[in-house]
Amino acid sequence: MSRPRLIKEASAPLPLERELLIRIHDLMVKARVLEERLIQMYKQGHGYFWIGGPGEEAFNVPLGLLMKVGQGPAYDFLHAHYRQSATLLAMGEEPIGALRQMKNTASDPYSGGRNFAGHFSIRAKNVVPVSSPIEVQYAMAPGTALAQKRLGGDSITIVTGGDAGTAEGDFASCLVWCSRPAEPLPVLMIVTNNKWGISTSGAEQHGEQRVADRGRAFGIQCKTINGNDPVEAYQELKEAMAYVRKERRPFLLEANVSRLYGHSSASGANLVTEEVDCLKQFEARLEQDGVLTRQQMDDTRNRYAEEMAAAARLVRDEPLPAPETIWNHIYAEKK
Amino acid sequence: MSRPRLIKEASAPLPLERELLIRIHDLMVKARVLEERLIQMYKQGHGYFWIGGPGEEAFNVPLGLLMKVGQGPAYDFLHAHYRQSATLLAMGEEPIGALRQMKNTASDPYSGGRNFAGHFSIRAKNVVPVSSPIEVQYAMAPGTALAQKRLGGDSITIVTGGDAGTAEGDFASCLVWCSRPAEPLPVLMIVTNNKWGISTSGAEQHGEQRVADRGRAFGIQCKTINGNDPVEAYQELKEAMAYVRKERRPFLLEANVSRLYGHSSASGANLVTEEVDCLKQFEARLEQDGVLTRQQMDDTRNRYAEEMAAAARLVRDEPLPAPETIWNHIYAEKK
Amino acid sequence: MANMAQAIRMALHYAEENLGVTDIFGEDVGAPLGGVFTCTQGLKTAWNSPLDERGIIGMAMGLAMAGSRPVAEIQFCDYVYNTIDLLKLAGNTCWASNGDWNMPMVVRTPVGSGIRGSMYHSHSFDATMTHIPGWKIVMPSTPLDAYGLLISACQEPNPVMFLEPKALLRVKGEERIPGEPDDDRALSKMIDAPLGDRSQWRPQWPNLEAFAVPIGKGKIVREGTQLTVVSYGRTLPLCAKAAAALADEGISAEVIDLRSLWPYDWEMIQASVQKTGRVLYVNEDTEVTNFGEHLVRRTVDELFYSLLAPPKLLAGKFIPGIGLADTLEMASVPQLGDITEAMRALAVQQP
Amino acid sequence: MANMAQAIRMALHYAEENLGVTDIFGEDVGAPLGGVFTCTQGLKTAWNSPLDERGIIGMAMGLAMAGSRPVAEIQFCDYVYNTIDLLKLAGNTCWASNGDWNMPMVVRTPVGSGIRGSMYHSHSFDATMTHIPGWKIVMPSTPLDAYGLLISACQEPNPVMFLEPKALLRVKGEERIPGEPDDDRALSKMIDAPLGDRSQWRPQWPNLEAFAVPIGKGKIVREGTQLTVVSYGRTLPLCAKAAAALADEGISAEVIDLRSLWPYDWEMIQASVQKTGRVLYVNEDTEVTNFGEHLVRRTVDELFYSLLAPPKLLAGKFIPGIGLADTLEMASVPQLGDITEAMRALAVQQP
Ligand SMILES: Cc1ncc(C[n+]2csc(CCOP(=O)(O)OP(=O)(O)O)c2C)c(N)n1
Ligand SMILES: Cc1ncc(C[n+]2csc(CCOP(=O)(O)OP(=O)(O)O)c2C)c(N)n1
Ligand SMILES: [Mg+2]
Ligand SMILES: [Mg+2]
Repeated sequence: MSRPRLIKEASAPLPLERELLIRIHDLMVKARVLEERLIQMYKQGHGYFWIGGPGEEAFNVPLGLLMKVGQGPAYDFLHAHYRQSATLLAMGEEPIGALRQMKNTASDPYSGGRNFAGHFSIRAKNVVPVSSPIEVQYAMAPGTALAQKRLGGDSITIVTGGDAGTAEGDFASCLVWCSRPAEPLPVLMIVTNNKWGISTSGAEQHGEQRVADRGRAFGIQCKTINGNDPVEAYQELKEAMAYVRKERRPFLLEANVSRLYGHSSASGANLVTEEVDCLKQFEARLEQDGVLTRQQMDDTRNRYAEEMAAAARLVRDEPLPAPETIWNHIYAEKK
Repeated sequence: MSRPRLIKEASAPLPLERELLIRIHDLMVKARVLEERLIQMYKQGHGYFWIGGPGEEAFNVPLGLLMKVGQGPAYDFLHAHYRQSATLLAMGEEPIGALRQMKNTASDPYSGGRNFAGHFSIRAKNVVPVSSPIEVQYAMAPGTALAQKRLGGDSITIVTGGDAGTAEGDFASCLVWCSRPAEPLPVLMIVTNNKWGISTSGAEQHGEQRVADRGRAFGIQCKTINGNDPVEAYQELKEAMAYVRKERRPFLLEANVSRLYGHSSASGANLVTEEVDCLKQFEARLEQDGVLTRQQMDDTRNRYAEEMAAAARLVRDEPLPAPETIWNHIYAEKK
Repeated sequence: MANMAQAIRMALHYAEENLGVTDIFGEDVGAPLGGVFTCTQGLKTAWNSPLDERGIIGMAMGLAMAGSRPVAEIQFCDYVYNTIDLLKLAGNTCWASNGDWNMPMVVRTPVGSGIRGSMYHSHSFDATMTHIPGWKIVMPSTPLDAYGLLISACQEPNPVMFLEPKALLRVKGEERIPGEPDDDRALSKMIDAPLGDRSQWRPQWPNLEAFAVPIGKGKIVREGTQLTVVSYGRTLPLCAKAAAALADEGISAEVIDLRSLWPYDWEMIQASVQKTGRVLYVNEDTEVTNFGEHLVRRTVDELFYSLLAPPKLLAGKFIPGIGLADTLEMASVPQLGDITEAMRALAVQQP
Repeated sequence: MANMAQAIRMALHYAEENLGVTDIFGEDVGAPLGGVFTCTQGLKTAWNSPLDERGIIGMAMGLAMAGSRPVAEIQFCDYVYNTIDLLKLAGNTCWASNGDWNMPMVVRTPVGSGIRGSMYHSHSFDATMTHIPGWKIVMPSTPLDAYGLLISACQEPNPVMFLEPKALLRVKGEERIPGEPDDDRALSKMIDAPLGDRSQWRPQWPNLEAFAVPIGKGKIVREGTQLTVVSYGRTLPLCAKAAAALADEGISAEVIDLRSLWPYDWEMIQASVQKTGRVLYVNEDTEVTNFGEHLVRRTVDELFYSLLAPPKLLAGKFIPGIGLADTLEMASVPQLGDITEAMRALAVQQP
């Protein structure tokens, strides 16, 4: 069991290379601006429903940066939930796809206008379709991991979900299936703990001090980290991934994160001011350490805001899928 | 966390009162003879399927003896699986009912000839119907416990199942629901670990050192005991029950037991000689301690063997349920 | 008049006060939210559960067996499908125990399309549910029926599945619920939770009266002579609307709101079909192994020689989901135009 | 000839060797048992899973998405009902991703009555399964069809549900599986695991040949002119037997083995019903919201004016389970006598 590392004082210099810090910041801003644009689209009637990941960028960006992106079992698989836009951007995805899904246009690259915002699916990048039912991704993750283990190599399966969802049996199934003595599996199980499930506080429902402790009985390495700090997230993810890649065994990582715009558009999608804003906090530190100036960071934000606005205008006039397309892709054709 | 008690040396005197030891022995013999009779009925074609609990008597008898038997939430509830005959006898059930269920006669008091052997159901004693699907009882147990907690008093809910079944999500659901900070529940969760699920050894499938450890993350008291020793079982059950009765909180108890006739008639129902026979072991100790003589114990066994044989003869000629009774009891009538 | 969500809330309040309901629970059912559709706001026995549908159904079963009276909620029926084994168990416990045990529990869950809910907030559940023996199954299409059926459900000694057509939850009724105030806004002030902080809020319940719609009884919502339309839930008001429009074309359709799916009012259907000789069943579940097909089968089984035309089913397309885009949802489940057309075609069909 | 369990085993062996099947797994599927019905004995990619049906289906889905070819087993279909959401997900993944992903996985599970399996080893699964879009569903009634359909299933890019009528698993076939030895006992010696210690045992596989029964094609097992009987699984041989008996009474029945439930061979049914004017559908799932009702509905939808009598369904009684006692099982699902009677009644029915 690796001992908890001492959290660096805010005054200590940032331990990642400058270029990486800037890259992380850039992606965090990009993801935040994307989510804000999606919320705006919803509020302006250009989409029926919003759900997404503002508040999780500090964790999700490093995750995407550290993944081995490609198609098939030689690359990492991502079984994500619906707050993962920052990871997708860090994996190289263009934001306009998310806007198209929000507007349910025929051009939506993830579902052709069929599924909700944030429900990514990219076979070419091993992003398994995000589906709305909570926690089912934990039941499937051992399958992609088994194929990876068989192949050899160092690719891994990453599965993410929220804290409330760990009450579903599938979370436990994943623990069991990943730690079978006959065949331990290279799965990085992630729980992004924002302390809420819609309106229900985890404090009433969960007797666990830390969700991550649930791995211990199975001999699974586990850790709880501050997911609001991108530096800690990067380092811890890197270490956990290295372990899974090398040992071909599971790791359970819990990241404490914020839910900055509430659960979804169903709960209003308004900014929650009581929660830690990871981006604000990170920017303060970047400025303090002289990595970036306020001006530079503002420029970045403005540039993305303009880009997203332009993209949203483009998407606005794109056609919806035609009614008869409901009959397409019920089955795959033999190749 | 209570510290593991030192297991008494076999040479130390038995720490329970003589009368209780004799009562436990009597019930263990009775249960064993019942199961042997059921197996014989199966082999002679007087039943389609046998499954039951020979090898678990040392644990199951004390469990039944310690229960608060009666109807409704003021009494203990038992959500059992299919190896619990010894518990039922210890709760005061007559063995002929089990024979009737084996022979699926109309007179079967547990299901009217509808369900398999070992599938008890007695509303008057809070024995919830045993159903074949593994582990569902763990999903229901929190419900009876909540009603009991509301009522006040010291009644508790007991739920039992096998080791392999803990891989089902319902086992985890029970841990979650019993340990909710908003409403912890008086549930004694029991796992009888015989190290097998049909033909599959737990060693390949379960990464847990002890199943009981799964309670720890939830702050649930937990312990693993030797279920082959009726004295240890009695004492540990008593302690665990006292905790649940008083604290109104869950306890997870794992008992290591034997599977003396294999999984069921589907695997032959033949005596397995490699496993510890709790009854033999206990008898040796009773004899050594001068609690009972070999002769006395043989007499007990012979008496029960005759009783069961007589009961089996009686049951043999009882009628099957009439075809049209399939329409009975689809619904309960309003009272 | 109250909308259906308010009617459900009032029925649950009535049941808490008068019928021994002890637990109203599910995900986000308790304070502060009171249900994603507001159906459980302000109820004294409402509480929030873990995010675990199997746990929810299991909890209800345990409570029912211990003599409590639970009303459990599955937030959307789209999320009930990992509990089918438990629902089957709840439905067979009385039978399996040869009548020894029973399961007085109610499960409520919103069903159907109509809110652009995409693949996982648009499911229907009537087909899957009607295949599970041992349950009673109801699905109101008006607030008053919702009120009366839920009160009946809370008096049942058997498990009852209460399906809430989500497209109708916010539609106001045309009939008064016994006890509700005259003024809608007054009612809202009394029982709707305020926006913002609700920690101090308590509802003021009107003086509600007993009113039970018996399970198993349909309702003729429009009389007619030339064809019979049988529906329930979201599509029922569309059928009524279509019938009204067709009356102008001189087509006289009788419209039956089935309300109870199991047991259902066969006598009512039978009498109507014997009169009209033509019957259209309408629902929005996918059309293969659909409950409407059961009704068609029974119709040809028992009324074949009374039929003037083949009995028809109009249901959801057999595709894997309802897509988010408006175009997709509209094409996937029956809309007003589809129903009108199907009725017209049936009315005029000649061999 | 091989029985159905052996045929399945041989098809799986063929698929491991030739079709890229990588994982055959489930509870007790690997050594030493090789499946509770022996269907997976001696297979090189067979392995034992934890006791967790959701994990089994999830594992299959993950493997399929990663380019492996899994064949998962649910030990009895009675235990599949906590995975319906996952089956739905497997069936909608291609559609939800607009064709980006597909799910080449096979799930095998024994179904139906016939072994005095009581409440939880007697379930049918055809009604529930045919309501789930995106799957192909097959159910053989002979060893050769089991062999050929399983080979087709292992070549499918889509999820396939392979239903095994457990009453027929030990029945020997009347047709030779391409490659199986002439002598049954020789076959048994080669591929059946010995009793007792099996740790050293290895099967000797015959030189099996490719043989695929296309999914979606039925089979006329007996030609006839006066009525059509459509069935599958356990009840199919009973239908054939009944038809043979009725032939002596001068009643000529055509018997169709549907084999594939989805997609199914409507052309074959249609042609037969147009010829006979009478049709009886037989299966043993409970009869409310039953797949046979879909077939009845389609029949009246498309063939109403060709019918000489109402189309009939003979299915399992709508009760919560199949009871253990012989009397109960016999009364709950169609037996030979019931089928013969239903056929006779339909053949002679006049308005
Ligand atoms: C199986 C299932 N049940 C219920 C829902 C409705 N639902 C959507 S999100 C959510 C809360 C999820 O909370 P958590 O797992 O903590 O993730 P978070 O949204 O907080 O990131 C619920 C109950 C669902 N989508 N799936
Ligand atoms: C949900 C479910 N899946 C599969 C089965 C088939 N089955 C019956 S008993 C059993 C093994 C149970 O093992 P365990 O939980 O260890 O209990 P034991 O029989 O060893 O006491 C299995 C797989 C079942 N009854 N229910
Ligand atoms: Mg959360
Ligand atoms: Mg076991």
